[in-house]
Amino acid sequence: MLNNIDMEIKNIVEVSLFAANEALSVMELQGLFLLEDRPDKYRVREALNALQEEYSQKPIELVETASGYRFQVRSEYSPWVTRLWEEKPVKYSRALLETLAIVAYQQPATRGDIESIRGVAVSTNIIRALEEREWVRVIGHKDVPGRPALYATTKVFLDYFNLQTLGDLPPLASLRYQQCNTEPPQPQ
Amino acid sequence: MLNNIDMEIKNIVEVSLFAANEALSVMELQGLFLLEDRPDKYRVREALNALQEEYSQKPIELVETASGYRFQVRSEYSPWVTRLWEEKPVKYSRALLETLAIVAYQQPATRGDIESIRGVAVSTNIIRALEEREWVRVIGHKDVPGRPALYATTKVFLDYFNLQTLGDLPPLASLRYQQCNTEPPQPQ
Amino acid sequence: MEIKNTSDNAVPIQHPLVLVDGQPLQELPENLYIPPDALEVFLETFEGPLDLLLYLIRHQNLDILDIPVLKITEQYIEYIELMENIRMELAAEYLVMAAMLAEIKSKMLLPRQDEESSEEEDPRLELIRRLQEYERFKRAADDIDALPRLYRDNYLATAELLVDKIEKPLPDVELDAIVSAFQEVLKRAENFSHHQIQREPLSVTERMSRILQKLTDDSKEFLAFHSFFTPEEGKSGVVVTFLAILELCKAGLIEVVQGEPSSEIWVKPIVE
Repeated sequence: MLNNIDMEIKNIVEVSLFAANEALSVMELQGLFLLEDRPDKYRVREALNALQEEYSQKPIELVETASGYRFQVRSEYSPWVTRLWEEKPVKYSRALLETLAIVAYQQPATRGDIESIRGVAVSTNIIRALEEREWVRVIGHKDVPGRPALYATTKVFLDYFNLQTLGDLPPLASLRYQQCNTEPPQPQ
Repeated sequence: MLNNIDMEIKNIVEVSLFAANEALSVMELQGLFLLEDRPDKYRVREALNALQEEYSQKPIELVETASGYRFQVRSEYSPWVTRLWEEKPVKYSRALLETLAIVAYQQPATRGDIESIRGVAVSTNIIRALEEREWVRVIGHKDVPGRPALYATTKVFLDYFNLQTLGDLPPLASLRYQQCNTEPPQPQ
Repeated sequence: MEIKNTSDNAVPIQHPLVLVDGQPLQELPENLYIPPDALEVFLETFEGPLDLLLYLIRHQNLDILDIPVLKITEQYIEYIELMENIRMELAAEYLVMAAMLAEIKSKMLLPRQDEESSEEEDPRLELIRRLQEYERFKRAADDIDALPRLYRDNYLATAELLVDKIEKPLPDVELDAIVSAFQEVLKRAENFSHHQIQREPLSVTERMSRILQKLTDDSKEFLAFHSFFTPEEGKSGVVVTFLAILELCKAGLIEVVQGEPSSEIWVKPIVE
C-alpha cells in the first residue's frame, strides 16, 4: 500500500499523463513537483508501477515508449475509437515504408545506401515526408566526397510505432546468399 | 453489477471518452456501435453512471457539459499539470519556418504556391499556428478557380523581427538564380 | 498531418488499354507471368527493377539462389520492350537492369577457360545478393507497417484540463532562421523544373509612384486592392506592387481598408 504522500504523487503523475497529449519521461514527471518536494526517480517509478497495476483490468493501459509513459486505448478497442475519427488512418506508400525500413535497420544511412538497396532513386518527397513526420532526421554527414547526409530514426518514430528502443524492431530476415554454390554455373 | 454486455458497453464508452478530444453526447456514444448492437440511451446512461461512480475516488472525473460527457482533471490538480507547459521550451518545426519564409519573401502567396515551392502539402496546423501568432494573414483571394486565400505577413511579423518594411528582409545574396533567358545571350 | 502518396517516380499512366500505335495490342509475350491488366499499372505496382525481378522469380516459385538467368532475362526484356512499345516512360533503372541481365546472360553463355573459372565469380552472385538484400528490407517494410501504430491501432487516452488559458510560451525565432529556411527552400525548388523563381530588377519606388498615379488619375475614391496587381508580371511583379503598397501605407500616403475578414480590400489615397 502506498502512504498518503505516495498516493498524492501517484495522483499527480496520473492526471499529468492524461493531460499531456504525449508521452512523459520520469524526469519530466519529477519536474512537475517543486524542488522542495520533488520525489526521486524511484518513487516516480513506484507510482508508475502502481498505476500500471491499477489499469491492468481496464480498457486503457499505461505503456512505456521511447520517450516515456503514456495512457492509451488497448488495441482491442481501437475499432470503436476509429469511428470517432473522421479521417481514415493514413496508408503509407511502399516506397516510403521501404525507405523508412532501410533507415531504421541500417542507420545511419545515406541516400546512396537507400538507393543501392532499393535499386531506384529515392524521391526527395519521401525523405521530406519522413523528416516532416519527424520519424527520420539528419544526424550528420558522411566523410566522403559530397558529404552526403546521414539519416537516422528519431524518438518520435519509436513512440509512434509503440517501440521503446530500436532493439524492439522486428528482427530483420537474414541473408542467405553466402550459401550460394560457388561451383561454376552450367550453361543453360 | 453490470453483466458482460453492459460491461463491454461501459468499456467502449470509457475508451471513447478518453480518446475523443471533445465531449461526446449520449447520441454520439450510441453511434459508436453498429446498428445491430446499438444500445439504447438508457443503457449508455447506465454505463456513464457506472463510470462516474468508478472515477469518484480518482484524480480525474467524468463530467457532463452542455455538449456531452468528458473526462477532466479535477481542478485541485491543475496547478501541477500546468507546470507541464510552463517550462517546456518550444520550437517551431522546419516546415513552419519554411512556410513563413515563403510567405515573407514571395507574398502574397497561396497555399498552392507554398506547396509547389516546398514540394509537399502544407498542413493546416502550420497555417493556423502562423495566423494565431498573427504573423501571417489572409489578405485576399486569388482570382482563379477555387479562389484560394492569399497569405501575407503582418505588421506584427515586421515588429517581431525588428523590420520597418519587407524591404528590410535580408537579401538572399548568397543565392543567385539563373534568370530564364528567352533571348540568346548577348556578347558582352 | 497527412501524407499523401508520395511515390513520385511513379509516372501516371494514361493508357486505358495496351495500345501500340493506336491499335490494341493483341498478343502479349508468351512467357509473361504478369496478368495483362497489371501492365497498365506496371510502374506503380513495382518499386523498381529489383522488385519486378523478385516478382518474376517468386511468381514461378524459382529459387532465388539458382535463378535461371536466361529465362528471367528474356521475360524481363520482353517487359521492357512492351513498355517501350506502348511508349511508357521507363525509369532509367529498368534499362540499367536490362543491360545488367544481358551482360550476365552473355557471360554465362560464354565458354570459360578452366584456369579462369576458379577465380571468376558466378556472374549471378552480385544480382542474387542485391535481390536478397532488397527482399529483406521489403519484408522489414511490411513488418514496420504491421507494427501497432498511433491513430490506427492505438489512441492516446487524454483528459481535459480546465484552467484559465494556459500561458504557453511562444517559440522564439531568429530572423536568420527565416532567411536560411527560405534559401533552403529555394535550393530545393531548383530541382523542380516546372517551378521557376525569378528575381527581376523591379523598383519598388517606381511602383509606388505608379500606384499613386493610378489613384489620382482615377476619379473614384477607392480602388480595389487586386486592381493594382498584374498577374502577367509574375510573382516578383506582384511582390513589388505589394511592397509598394505597404511602403505607401507606412508613408501615410494611402490607406488600405477592408470591411470584414476575407472581403475585398480597398485602397484609398489620403488627401491632405
